[in-house]
Amino acid sequence: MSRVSIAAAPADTDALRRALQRPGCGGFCAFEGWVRETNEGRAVSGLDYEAYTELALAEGERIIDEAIARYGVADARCVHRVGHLAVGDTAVWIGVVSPHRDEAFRACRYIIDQIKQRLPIWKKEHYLEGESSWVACAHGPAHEHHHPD
Amino acid sequence: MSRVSIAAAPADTDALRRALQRPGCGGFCAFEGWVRETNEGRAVSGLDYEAYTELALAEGERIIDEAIARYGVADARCVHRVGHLAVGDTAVWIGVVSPHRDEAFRACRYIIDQIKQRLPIWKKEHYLEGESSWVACAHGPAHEHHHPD
Amino acid sequence: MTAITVEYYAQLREQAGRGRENLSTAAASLAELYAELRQRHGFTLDSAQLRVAVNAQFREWAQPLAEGDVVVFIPPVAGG
Amino acid sequence: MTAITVEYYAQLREQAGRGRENLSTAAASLAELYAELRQRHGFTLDSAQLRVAVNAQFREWAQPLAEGDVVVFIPPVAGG
Repeated sequence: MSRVSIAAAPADTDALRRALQRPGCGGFCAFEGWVRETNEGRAVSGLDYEAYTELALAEGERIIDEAIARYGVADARCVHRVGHLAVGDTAVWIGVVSPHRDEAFRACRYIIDQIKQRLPIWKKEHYLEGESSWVACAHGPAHEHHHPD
Repeated sequence: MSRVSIAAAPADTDALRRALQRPGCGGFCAFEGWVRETNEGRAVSGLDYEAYTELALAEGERIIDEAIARYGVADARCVHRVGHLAVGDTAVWIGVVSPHRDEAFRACRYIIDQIKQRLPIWKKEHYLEGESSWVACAHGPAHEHHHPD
Repeated sequence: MTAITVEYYAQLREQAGRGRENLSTAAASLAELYAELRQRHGFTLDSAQLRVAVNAQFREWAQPLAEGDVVVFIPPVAGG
Repeated sequence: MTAITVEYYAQLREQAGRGRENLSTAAASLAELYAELRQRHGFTLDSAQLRVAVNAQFREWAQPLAEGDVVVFIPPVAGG
């Protein structure tokens, strides 16, 4: 239960990447989600992430188990930030290692897609005009037809 | 003509990643190819990469142009090592940024696939038994039906 | 009456004005519990927009409450 | 006769015993040039396994040679 973490400070992603290295693995795929300066046309000054940590960790571990079972990758790690983030900050980091590259790409994509749909993490965006609002990106099986972004 | 480099020493990939950051981009996808300890059942002790640098750089720039045109990503960078590499060393690093994640994944995958097929770079593997041999992974249009790995 | 704990996140936390409360309820199911708390706190989200977890496991709305349960109503998520 | 430069990489470099040579050739095309050099150096690769570049651009085998061309025969690649 330590492949997923919910972090209040920037993660040492290079250490995470090194922890994934193993001699039989030739392919490493990483994805990072960065805070964008606009969302749906509104200028964003920053945002706050809030997590239900215990369930987010358990659900994240399940997602990684699923990715390993589906794609046969060797291992994966994920870190999601909580607290206040500025434009350009890394909100989520995912790394996947595999003997071959095809599986690494597919598993990494699967993990970020599932994280966005299933992890109990919420985002409150702060806008340059001064307002702020909770953003709903997705919500599990009942709302699966969201546009992936 | 500086998005691609052919490097005789390990690259500062964190600097490359930072160079790709821009406020409008929320998705970053990276791929790394690491030297594996076995290839087709033979134990590998290390390998040497050799490049026709001038053409490799030009072809790499063309591949990045194609990826940007096809997938609408914002930018990409690629570094390929030459010289002697040991098991676990990073042979190639690719980073792609995009406003949204779908395009970042697709463009990153396109770039590594095309690099493997088109860049004039050769690999001589050294085996634990003491032999060594030039490895042919792919060769352009006439050999396009290779198995992606 | 069943003694339980409810934790609130995101807009539910803001609307409830707290992150957590201990309470005794006569609600027969998680659905009834949410209806009761929605009335008390004025939650704007309908239960159809939420998921619900008990003791850190996603559960069905029809599930009855047990003494000591920690219940979390989960607004639409937005990780990544 | 056309004065050109040929660069060798990978197994062609090893089989030629050099990375580069200047030479004058009567070859009318890149294909003829490779046939001439294959005979001289005993290259094991058939031209069907190679690509060819002139002055750092991929070219067709039928292309004629021009004075000062830098020609590179490209064995099957294996980057990544």
